[in-house]
Amino acid sequence: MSTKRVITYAEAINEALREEMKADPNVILLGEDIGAYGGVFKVTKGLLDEFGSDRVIDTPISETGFTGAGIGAAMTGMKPVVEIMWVDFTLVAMDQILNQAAKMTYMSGGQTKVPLVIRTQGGGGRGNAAQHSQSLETMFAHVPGLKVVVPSTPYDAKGLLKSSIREECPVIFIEHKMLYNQKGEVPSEEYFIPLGQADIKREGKDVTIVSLSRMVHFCLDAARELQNEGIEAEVIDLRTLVPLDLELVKKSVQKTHRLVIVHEATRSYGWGAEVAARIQEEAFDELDAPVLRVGAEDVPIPYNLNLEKEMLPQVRDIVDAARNALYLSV
Amino acid sequence: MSTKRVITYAEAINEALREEMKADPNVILLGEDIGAYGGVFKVTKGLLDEFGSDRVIDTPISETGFTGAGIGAAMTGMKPVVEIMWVDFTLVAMDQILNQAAKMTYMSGGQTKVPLVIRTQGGGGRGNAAQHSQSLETMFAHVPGLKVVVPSTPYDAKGLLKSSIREECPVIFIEHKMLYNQKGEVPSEEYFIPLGQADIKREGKDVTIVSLSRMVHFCLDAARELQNEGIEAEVIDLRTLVPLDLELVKKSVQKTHRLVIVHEATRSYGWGAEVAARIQEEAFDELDAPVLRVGAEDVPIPYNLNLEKEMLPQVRDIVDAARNALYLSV
Amino acid sequence: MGQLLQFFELGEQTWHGDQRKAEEAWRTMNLIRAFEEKCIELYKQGLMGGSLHSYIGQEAVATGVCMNLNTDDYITISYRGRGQAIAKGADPYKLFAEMLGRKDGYCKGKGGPMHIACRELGILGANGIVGAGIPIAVGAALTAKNKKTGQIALTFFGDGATNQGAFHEALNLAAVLKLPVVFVCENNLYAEMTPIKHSTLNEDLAERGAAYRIPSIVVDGNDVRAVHEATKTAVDRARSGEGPTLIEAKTYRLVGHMFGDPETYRTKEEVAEWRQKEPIKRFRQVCLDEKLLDEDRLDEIQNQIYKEIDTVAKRAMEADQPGMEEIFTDVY
Amino acid sequence: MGQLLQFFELGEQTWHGDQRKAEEAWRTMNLIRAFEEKCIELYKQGLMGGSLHSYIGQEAVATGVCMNLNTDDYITISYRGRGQAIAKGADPYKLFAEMLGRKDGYCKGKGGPMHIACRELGILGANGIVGAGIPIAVGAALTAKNKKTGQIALTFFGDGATNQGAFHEALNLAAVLKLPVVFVCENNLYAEMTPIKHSTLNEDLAERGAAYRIPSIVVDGNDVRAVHEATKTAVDRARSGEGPTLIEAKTYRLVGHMFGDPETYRTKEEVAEWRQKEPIKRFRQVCLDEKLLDEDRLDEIQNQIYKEIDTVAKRAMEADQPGMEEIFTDVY
Ligand SMILES: Cc1ncc(C[n+]2csc(CCOP(=O)(O)OP(=O)(O)O)c2C)c(N)n1
Ligand SMILES: Cc1ncc(C[n+]2csc(CCOP(=O)(O)OP(=O)(O)O)c2C)c(N)n1
Ligand SMILES: [Mg+2]
Ligand SMILES: [Mg+2]
Repeated sequence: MSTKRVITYAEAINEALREEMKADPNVILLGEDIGAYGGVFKVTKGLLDEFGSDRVIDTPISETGFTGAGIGAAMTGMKPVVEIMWVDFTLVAMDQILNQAAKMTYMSGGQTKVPLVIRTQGGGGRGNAAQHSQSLETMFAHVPGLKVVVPSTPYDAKGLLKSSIREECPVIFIEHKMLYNQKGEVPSEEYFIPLGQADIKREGKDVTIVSLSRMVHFCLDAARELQNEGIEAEVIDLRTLVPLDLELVKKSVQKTHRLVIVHEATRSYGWGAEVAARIQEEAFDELDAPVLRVGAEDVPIPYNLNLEKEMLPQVRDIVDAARNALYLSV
Repeated sequence: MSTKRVITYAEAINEALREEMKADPNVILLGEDIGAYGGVFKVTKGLLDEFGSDRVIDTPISETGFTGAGIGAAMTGMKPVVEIMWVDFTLVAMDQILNQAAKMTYMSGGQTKVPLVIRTQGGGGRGNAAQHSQSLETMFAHVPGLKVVVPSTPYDAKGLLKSSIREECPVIFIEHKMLYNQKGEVPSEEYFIPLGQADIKREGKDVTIVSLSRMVHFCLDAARELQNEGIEAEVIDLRTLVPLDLELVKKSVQKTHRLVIVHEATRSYGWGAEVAARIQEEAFDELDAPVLRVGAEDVPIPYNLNLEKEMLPQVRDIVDAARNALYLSV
Repeated sequence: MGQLLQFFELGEQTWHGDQRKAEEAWRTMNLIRAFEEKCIELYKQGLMGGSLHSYIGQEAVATGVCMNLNTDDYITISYRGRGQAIAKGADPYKLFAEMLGRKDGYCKGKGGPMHIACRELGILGANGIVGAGIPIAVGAALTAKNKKTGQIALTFFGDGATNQGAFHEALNLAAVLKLPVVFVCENNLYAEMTPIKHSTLNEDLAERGAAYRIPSIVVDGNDVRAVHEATKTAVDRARSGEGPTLIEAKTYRLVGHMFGDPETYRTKEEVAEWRQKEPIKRFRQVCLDEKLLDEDRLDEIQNQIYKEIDTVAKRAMEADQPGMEEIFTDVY
Repeated sequence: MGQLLQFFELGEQTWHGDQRKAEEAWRTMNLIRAFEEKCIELYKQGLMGGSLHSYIGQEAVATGVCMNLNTDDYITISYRGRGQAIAKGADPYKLFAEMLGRKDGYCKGKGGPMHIACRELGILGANGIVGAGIPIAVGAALTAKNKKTGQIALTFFGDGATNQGAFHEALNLAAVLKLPVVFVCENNLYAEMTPIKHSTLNEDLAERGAAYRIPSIVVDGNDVRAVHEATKTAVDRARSGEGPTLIEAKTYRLVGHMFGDPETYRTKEEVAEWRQKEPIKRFRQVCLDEKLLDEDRLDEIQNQIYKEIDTVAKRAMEADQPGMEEIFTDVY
């Protein structure tokens, strides 16, 4: 990075939108309260004033309607960025996302491209309870035809969103509600981060920890604790689930021979299972210990903040898992 | 089984519905074309005549509406069995299934039970293309609060459906379109199969093959081919994904030391990953080879029958995987 | 379709001399207001998680509607649902405890502000998903019809919810099956920060009920008597097997969509104007004008409620947290 | 809402002396019929996968509607969508090839009967999910409005689709954004095996358009001229920036919902009655009565079409299967 400049994750996303809207008049925004109000998380602040109501469109509360409209607009020459306010609400629009957007190009034999980005946010941590705290990225990753981006820092969020908007296929871009105010360095020069490149957020040689979104920060905290015990953890941020950069994970495992996967999604049938399955499939002989997973407990998310905290992965759980992977008693 | 009686999978399901409706006046059916017409797959044949239109309710094409109504009815004393004609259409009702049915008991602190069964059918094999051939069981398994049943034979279908209707929680019961006409022995005596018990469909000592639904039959065919080569495969039918009977799989792996998982769902981020991850986590030292997975290619399902066949798992793929797991050249 | 749409007008004799009703309404509206004000205090103190969606200004709707309901009638509500829960008879202590995530809460602290439920009172549950409670209420009505219990189901939702597919599907289903359900749309003019007039062309949302051939009534939602009477027709229709009714209660929320909302989307003048028409102030005047309750009685009840709410909230603040084992209960 | 609902009546002068129009309509309707009949033949021979949903009986709708559209106007259609595709100008060879899953098909054999699409003709795609194509068309209209291209979007769907949430959300969105889109509801009286009158109380589904304050027109869907004229108004409105219109075309499918449907849900008499009113027979009479086309010309065109369809189908049957590598293309 050539310029030291510190902005928040929300600001970084806002910048990405602004830059892409400037660069391409076909980029339009659709969503609830994104116009004059600037979005409930302030991500679209100022964009209505700058680009007008033809390009920043406040919609009725009808996620199926406006996601579908986003798909239709994308098929005919626009590049819509649709905001679904919480990832939990994608469930009211799931047919449009999984049966329409994801399959349109294939079903048409490649005639139709759907350059659509669905921005949404997920995750727990503030007592929003069962219907406003989920981490649903695995569902989108399981259905072929979508790319799935889940950024952890302002830098990544900006660079990945700009790339997402330039993709020719539908992209699900899942932000994390607890990261919006998090700050980080973002250069003022334009840059892009291609989808499908994981990032080593910390180097280490003893154990590999793979994660994404908010959990990356928990993993980094865990790595610092582990360092105090003389354990050097390598922290890899997948950044995108589709495409999945398994190569980087494999390379790291070839060095550390131990792997811990951490996600905020429900543990069972979550994406961590896929990474574990792939690594043991493709690097079986490299593993000195089973691949371990840290995920949310298999229950809906409780409102009570203590309960919520306990059921979501915490730094302590990651440290314990890493120690387990090293066969150290916990 | 005390009585030799052979009926189809569709008939077995029909019997389960009839018996449970007789046993409990609170059992009602909701769905499209299930009444006079008897359902597009003939599963509800004769039930309208027997139980009347108060209990067999033809609905408008509105899966969100009638699934939601099923939930409300379940919460207030009925035991609705809702038919969503194709599993692909659950996507238009996903909020009701995953945000409402699955979470209601938890959110209410246990005050409300939702004894609802959602019957649906999935899978490919007859050229129904991308929006009518999916295997979406993993999505339901990933969200806590639902039980997920995916039967492979008339016997299992009947016994599992009867148990599902007697559960106090929402159950997703996914039939397979290619199995409806498949015949099997079903006793005339009443019986139940509890959820959460996998079933060894064939014993063997050399390699464990885990599957469910239609793929179980493919696995059995593969086992027969393997037998010709002197390989004895053990075929386990999970029958339910939630609860997951991992113990039986582990026990088998302790014997065979090799595991192949087979599903018709898209390979990536499918349920096979969970089973693989769990087994390597919990039985790492038992494994003499990586756990291998056979699943559909990571693409939408093409219409052309040759292409569809090639992209879905076939007996040959299972045989190859088993040989691979035994380090035999394919 | 014309006859299906009705604009409710208050008869001159409504509640004439009915002190019992007046006292009940006054009590409930004040209880809701006091509860909601206290919640804001608690929220400001950082004692709650999530977001807080206040019902202040809409008290006449919950009150007028629920005065028609029996304890065993079913309701579904939304994240903005404590008002209706109180009107349905919920215990403020258990409500506060739930707001604070405590063990004594209706949902043991696991549901929270957006998911209030109370089985014994027929409160099937509040919903965080806009519109999602509507089909659920239709299902409860199906049970009532099927079991011939004489119960009815009633669902509260906002103006914005009428734009959701779930609304459409639920209303049509109820119409076709002729179910004993009442749809109460609380039109407070805004869906979050978006004026409803920007997201539909309908002047009256009741038109949307009529579109399914459901009799639909527009009523002044800040007049508790009008709400009560209009809903009575609907509840009677439902109970006597004549099918669903939609009520559009025109009202206004006097505070932000949620705590912290800067309310940049509306003018101070607009809010001030609605403050003049706010339901508690208005009903006080009605009580005085119609000699239903005198100044002293009104104040006495009000003061007593505020005191009670204070006490109850304090008690809830001291209630236990749920045990960690609760994470794993109530999943299936 | 009254003025929003209109029952279209054919003017006496409609198409008077316009042989060109008559020939176009006759040609298109017959092409659709011949194509659909041939598909049934092919399906019976086991040459297709999946299910076959025939358009026989509804030809006047696709034909009359699409006569108003330009090549670059957008349409979305359903699994019952070959009729509309043909009316929009699709090449029967490429259609047959797609039905048969061949490489030369519009979608290289990967889409099949339920997913016909043709980019150059603005056919955005057929949909297997009831109602799902409606919001997609609204999005295409958004593009047209945004880019000020003068294009419009039009979507075909069935009576049953009006019960889906997607219908509701899409219509409201189009109304609010005043988009250049035309909603064509082909009311063939049945949704699969369920009579539409069992699943909604509306006598005219056009009421449902009016509910969003969208001008809505009921038209005789078996009269190609009426459909053409009624749609013209709608297309003109859209093109001139006046916003959406809904057309309810009352029609009837003369065959089962899909091939193999035993049609137990309707009487032979009902079908026979509608056979009398079927669009091709009716239009032949109109042509003769109004001296638009004579017997010879009508027969000549018809025979030529049937011959052409025969040839084209044969050619499609000989077309190559797509290569296995096609499994992995066009995913992203
Ligand atoms: C499906 C869905 N979309 C969006 C939201 C976010 N959201 C929460 S409240 C709200 C506004 C609802 O407005 P209205 O129905 O008028 O109810 P009010 O808040 O005014 O009581 C929105 C958009 C949601 N909870 N669910
Ligand atoms: C969401 C959804 N639910 C159910 C179906 C199954 N289905 C296919 S066609 C059909 C009937 C549709 O009726 P209508 O809209 O009147 O169209 P028509 O078939 O008469 O042209 C149904 C229920 C589906 N494809 N999608
Ligand atoms: Mg509102
Ligand atoms: Mg129809």
